[in-house]
Amino acid sequence: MAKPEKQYSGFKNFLRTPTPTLIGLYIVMIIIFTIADKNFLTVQNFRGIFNNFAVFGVLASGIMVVMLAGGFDLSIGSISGLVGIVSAVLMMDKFGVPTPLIFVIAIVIGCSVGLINGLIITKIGINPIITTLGTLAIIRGVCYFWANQNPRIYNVFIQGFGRKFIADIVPYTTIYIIVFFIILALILKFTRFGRNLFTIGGNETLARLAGIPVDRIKIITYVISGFFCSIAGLLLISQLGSGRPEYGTGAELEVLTIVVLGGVAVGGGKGNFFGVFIALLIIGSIANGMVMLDVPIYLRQVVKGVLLVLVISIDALRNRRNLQLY
Amino acid sequence: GCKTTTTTTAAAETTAAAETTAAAETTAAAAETTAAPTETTAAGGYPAYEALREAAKANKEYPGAPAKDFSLAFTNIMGGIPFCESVWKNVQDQWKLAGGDPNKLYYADNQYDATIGLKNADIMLAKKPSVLINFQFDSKVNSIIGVKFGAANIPIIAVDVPTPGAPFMGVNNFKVAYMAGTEAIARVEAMGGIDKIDKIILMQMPSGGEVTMLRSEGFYQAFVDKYGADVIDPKTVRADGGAGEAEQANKAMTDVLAKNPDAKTVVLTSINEQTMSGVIAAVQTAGRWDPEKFIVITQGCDATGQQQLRDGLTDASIAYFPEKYGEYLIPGSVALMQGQPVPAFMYVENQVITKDNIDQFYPKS
Amino acid sequence: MTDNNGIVLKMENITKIFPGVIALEDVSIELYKGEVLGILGENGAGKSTLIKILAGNYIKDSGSIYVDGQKFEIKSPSEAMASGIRVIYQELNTLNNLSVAENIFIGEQLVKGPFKIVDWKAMTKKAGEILGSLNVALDPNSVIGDLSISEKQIVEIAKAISKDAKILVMDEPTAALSEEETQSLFKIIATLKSRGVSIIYISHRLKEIFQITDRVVVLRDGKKVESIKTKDTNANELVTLMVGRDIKEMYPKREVPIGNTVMEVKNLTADGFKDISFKLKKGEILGIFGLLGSGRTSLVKALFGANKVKSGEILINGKKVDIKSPKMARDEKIGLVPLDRKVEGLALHLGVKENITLANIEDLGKGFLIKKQLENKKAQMWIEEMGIKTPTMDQEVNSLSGGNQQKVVLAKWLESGSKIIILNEPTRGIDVGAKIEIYKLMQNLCEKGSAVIMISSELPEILSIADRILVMSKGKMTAEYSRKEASEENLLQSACI
Amino acid sequence: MPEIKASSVEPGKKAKISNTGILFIVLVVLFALFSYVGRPFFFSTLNLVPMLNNLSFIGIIAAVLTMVMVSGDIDFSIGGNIGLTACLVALLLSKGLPGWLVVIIALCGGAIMGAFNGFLATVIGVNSIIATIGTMFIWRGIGYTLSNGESMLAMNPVIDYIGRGFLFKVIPFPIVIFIVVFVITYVIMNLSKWGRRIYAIGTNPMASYLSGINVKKVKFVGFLLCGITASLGGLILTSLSAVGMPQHGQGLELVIISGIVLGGTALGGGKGQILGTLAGILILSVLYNFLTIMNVYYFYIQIVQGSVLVLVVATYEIRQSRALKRV
Ligand SMILES: Nc1ncnc2c1ncn2[C@@H]1O[C@H](COP(=O)(O)OP(=O)(O)OP(=O)(O)O)[C@@H](O)[C@H]1O
Ligand SMILES: Nc1ncnc2c1ncn2[C@@H]1O[C@H](COP(=O)(O)OP(=O)(O)OP(=O)(O)O)[C@@H](O)[C@H]1O
Ligand SMILES: [Mg+2]
Ligand SMILES: [Mg+2]
Repeated sequence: MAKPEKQYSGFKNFLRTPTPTLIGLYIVMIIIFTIADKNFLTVQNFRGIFNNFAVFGVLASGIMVVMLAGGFDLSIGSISGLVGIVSAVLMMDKFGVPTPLIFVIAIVIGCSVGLINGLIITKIGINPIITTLGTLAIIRGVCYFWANQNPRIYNVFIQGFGRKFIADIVPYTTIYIIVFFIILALILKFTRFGRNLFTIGGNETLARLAGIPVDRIKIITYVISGFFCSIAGLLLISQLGSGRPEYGTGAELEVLTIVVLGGVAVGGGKGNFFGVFIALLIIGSIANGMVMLDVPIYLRQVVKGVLLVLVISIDALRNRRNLQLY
Repeated sequence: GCKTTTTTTAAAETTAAAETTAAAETTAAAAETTAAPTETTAAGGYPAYEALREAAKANKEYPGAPAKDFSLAFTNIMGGIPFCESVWKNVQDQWKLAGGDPNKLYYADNQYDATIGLKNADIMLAKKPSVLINFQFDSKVNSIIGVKFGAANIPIIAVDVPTPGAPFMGVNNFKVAYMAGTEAIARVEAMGGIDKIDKIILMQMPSGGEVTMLRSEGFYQAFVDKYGADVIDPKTVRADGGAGEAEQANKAMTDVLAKNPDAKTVVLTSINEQTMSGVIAAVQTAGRWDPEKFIVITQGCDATGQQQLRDGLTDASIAYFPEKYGEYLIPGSVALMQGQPVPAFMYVENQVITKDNIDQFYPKS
Repeated sequence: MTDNNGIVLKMENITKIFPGVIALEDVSIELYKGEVLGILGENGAGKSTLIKILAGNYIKDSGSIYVDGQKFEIKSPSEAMASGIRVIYQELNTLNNLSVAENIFIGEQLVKGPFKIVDWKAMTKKAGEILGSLNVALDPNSVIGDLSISEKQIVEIAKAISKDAKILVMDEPTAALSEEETQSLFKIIATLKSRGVSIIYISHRLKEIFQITDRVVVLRDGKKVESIKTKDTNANELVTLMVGRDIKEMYPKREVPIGNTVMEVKNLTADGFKDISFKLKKGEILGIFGLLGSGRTSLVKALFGANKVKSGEILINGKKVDIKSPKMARDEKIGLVPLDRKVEGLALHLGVKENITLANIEDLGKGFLIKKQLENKKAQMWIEEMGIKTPTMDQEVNSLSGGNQQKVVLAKWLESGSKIIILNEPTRGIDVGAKIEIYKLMQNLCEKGSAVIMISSELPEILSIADRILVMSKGKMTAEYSRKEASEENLLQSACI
Repeated sequence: MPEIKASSVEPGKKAKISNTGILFIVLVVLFALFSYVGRPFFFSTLNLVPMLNNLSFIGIIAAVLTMVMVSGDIDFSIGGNIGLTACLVALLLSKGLPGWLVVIIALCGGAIMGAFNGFLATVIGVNSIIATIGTMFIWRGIGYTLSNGESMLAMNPVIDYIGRGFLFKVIPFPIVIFIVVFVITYVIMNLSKWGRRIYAIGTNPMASYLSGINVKKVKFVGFLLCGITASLGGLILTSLSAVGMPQHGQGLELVIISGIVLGGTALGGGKGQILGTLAGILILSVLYNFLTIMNVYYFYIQIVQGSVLVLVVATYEIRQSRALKRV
């Protein structure tokens, strides 16, 4: 066999992803914020940053799986809101549901809604953005059935679930995110299911022709997303100490921003968890950095937007060579 | 104090004039009336209204079912929030007591959104109610609503946020915030004076518009009046707590705490109880929660606020008594329906609620 | 069951109707164990439809399918695959973001251990072996997106033979392959055959049909016209069967008077090629020959403004031009019939009409608006002139057969009034009838004063149609032959320098 | 040689009754139903005219955004644009600038915002979803900064006329703008050469580029127009409310996109009809209006609107797959 002309390595392929740009940018951000305020580069601050993006990180895990397979899920914020309010209500004295059962119910709710999304998308064949735009509204509406309840969280376990630290340094939530990301990354790399996601996202027709059970896998991705919404919902009520029907509102846009920034292709078939993690750090640090820099409240949105546009523009320019002609 | 009188007939005229000047003036008035009486309207001058108020306060059927042949529209500032739900519930109850037909009580939810507020006002106008109770977050947007209803000769009662040319019911945001500030100052003094305080953190809601901003700026003003701006300004931190919900406030507080690692004694206020619940959770998570060193004063004292007080998380809350709003709004509306004058300002009696007196105002069920 | 005379597959009375088209009508075929069955037919004859039904990709309207004598309702591709049917589709089916190895094992990644962990090492190794057996130098780790169309085709073949199949279907597998690669494939086919695999082989290249098939089924307009042993027939007979009439000449060449130079290229350099110079004259068909990756596509894209020129110049009618975009190329009356018509040539979900007028929207009316009658008239004219088979001019191009799609692309450039037409492998995947039509069209153009550049890998075609042939190798021009001087030997020799 | 028929059917439409047709039937049915159930309030000029007024600024943006979406892009920054425009208008008026000049400046501002989006999406080559999410923050943030978070009265004869004036003393001016914009976009998309390019690009940008269409230019102009229209929408909203405030337009992007999608526009580009968009936003608006008249709580309205979105689009899909099954 002749020697191939082009040799490939994983590292070369890594260099083509937006991740290096993101890492570079994050380093610049760290330098600027650290110069601006000595309190930026501290354990205390990073604990906070990590806890602050915990919910987004968990939701990102799910939406990423969905997006890799070419899907989309705008209902994540609503699903986590629903899980949160229902779990919080069930924890009230008048119901007194035991903690393990709360987890079970939360997960069942999240996964069921995910399943419904998946069924509508695959069996009826509605575009996922539209489906979940619809369910986003529907589920949020349902959350308000409990608007008059006013559950506060006294359950010590649930309280600790999203708030505690290991050795007063590492937030539990960070462990969750890292564990989720690693498990998912392994699943993506080392299972047929994971590889099939890339195939489906890359070219659905091809996947069908290759005999991959496309519909079933797609449904599973929405269930997975629903599962992570459950965790996120529990994290929300844990971190906020109460349940409210509006929790998680607008999360979809934030999470979408994060995963796309992290290099997940909107059409599917492309993305890695490392990039998403860096994107989480970047988005998580922008708000924090602006507090550190004492940017006036009204200007913060501008700075956030400018940073976002900057990051993606740099990445686009860096990949100029791969840029399409049109 | 300022006691402008407005009658139904005058209402139409003033609203017509509102287009040009009234709008700007009334917002200014909102700030001016800081000095307005703490107690509600003085008796006399509004016999019809006063008589109806008696029945309302007693929670009894109004004599002669005066609302029987009328219709009433109510637009809520943000449905789903405990505060607003309480207002709405009391309006419904009182409407029934006044003999009103529940089918003629029109409801719409303004969703804290001026665009929706306008849309709802138009829909309400199409239903030609006898009176509109307008609860919408931006006083300037209210001026155009006032003009439209004025043109249709439908009187308005504004709730919490002024509607130019219309009688006002509710709280004076600036005043209440100032009260909260005064309440905080008392605790600051008890701790040994302002020098002992590291930071004064205002969890704000920029997207709620200027009236909402008064809820923290009034608080700030009380501190400035007491200690002077040069002492207060360096201690003051303004944070964007998002849309009046716990989530964003929680994140913002986490960042503020990290920025100020040495702040141990802290004065906290926020625009509503939900926001504060997120703020407190952030302090707890950061491991910096110390009820002795955190002076937490909130505003509203809705169900969430009551629970926070009972749990010892907050030190005091300025009660707005949303569950009593209907006791003013319905007598006011009915008086207007009857062509009787109502006071220009129907302030609720704000009350400082602490752990000590909470059971007196909100008996445990 | 083997008591049916070694018949592995039987498709009986298959009918399939698309809106406005009867793609298959009552077609029956049989496939024997260890046989290579060729399916021949003009574009749109229904070949791909037949095998898509076999593959579970389309559901037949009526008829029955028997595998090993058992009646088999194929409802999905996975069912077909489970019963040992594997297909190389006419359309490329590779995933650009993934590696070669992964593409080969799509849906059937090699796994190990009780947890079915994907075994990357084994996949890379096995992929290397398969590619080796095809005699190609491709790194299994390379990303498909970086490969050329022919390399992708090889990956497709590797994919199909990666797992043992009972029935292997190949729909024009060699359309994008070089001669050498084609021969490697044939060796593989022979091996598979000796192992008892049955193969259905679809191609428009009669030479290949004669080289490897045992039997040929000819389809015409969705009907089976003949099933015949390969050794009992000849090219003329097959062509006549396919077209339904006698074909006198495969490569009709007319002498057209050659005029002035219309395009002159001087020392052109860009990504993919270096220092190319040539002249193109009015009335001339200039062929460009070269092996895979020799830089032909890069060159024509640069001429067309779709690739950035680094140095050198282009003169049109003696005037220096700076073509920075396809739009400018079009305005210089240059048209390009691209290599991959579905990606680069057609808006697949628009109608035939819209595609025909795509490059000349400006001329659809005087001002801002489109004049509908004018557009209909134009579309009608080209559909008739080019013989495009379509139920209506509003039919989505997507549903046309490959040859008809190619005609639409050509019609697009003729409609825009191109005087210099560049065709990149214009007859790839096109049947004899349509090929001849395209050759004729090219010469009609020349007669009307146009000039044509034609890239082709098919030696007989380029030798008989081109007036002059440039040969490229490794991005450089290595030879130029007139029609008389050129021969298979010297072309290949110059291409391998 | 089969007979070639020229049918009058537009590209992308194959069924006998188009989806847009169905949508209009749904609209008429709903309208009749609501007029009956919501009597006497729903079917009255007092209700319907203000409804259309309040719809006007959403409608014109939806029409132009449909063009952008058919070409395969999206613009999330429209709401931010509205907020910024509203603040700009109020600020300039407070500085005593004449109304006509303020209108011109506001529209130029919209053009700049649109051009910037277009620049990011075409010249830099950034995915338009994320680019415009970024600029959405920027525009709104600038609005907040300009106004210092305060709402400002914006009254001036010219500005008043845009949202509250009447043409020929009877036709509300926003409705005039609404109709004009829809007619123009309809002509562009269905009858013009430009529209053909938009559909071609949405269907296959590469093939369009290689057919000599200036893809970047067409896309850029789409964003530009979208920016201008959004600021025109901002002007109308400012006039309707007599107030310029940075919150104006918050969350409108999802409302508008829902309407467009309900109207049958595909998110990947290449498919969509201006009339469908018209029907889509009318349906959402009529639903809201009716349900509010019926005193329905907002969260129920949300549930209904979400369900309608899913149901209607499900109908499209089922119709299409039926058409395929017949294949
Ligand atoms: N999905 C489809 N929808 C509608 N018509 C179709 C579809 N697929 C194929 N057809 C039509 O069916 C007929 C047969 O097409 P098919 O692709 O089977 O031809 P083919 O023999 O493979 O041609 P080629 O040699 O060009 O590949 C053609 O007229 C084609 O237009
Ligand atoms: N933009 C580019 N940058 C760098 N190298 C390129 C570029 N485009 C092409 N090449 C390389 O230049 C060589 C010539 O490619 P080209 O596609 O022109 O060959 P070709 O002979 O036309 O191929 P085909 O037979 O498929 O038509 C290839 O090795 C290719 O990888
Ligand atoms: Mg305390
Ligand atoms: Mg075919």
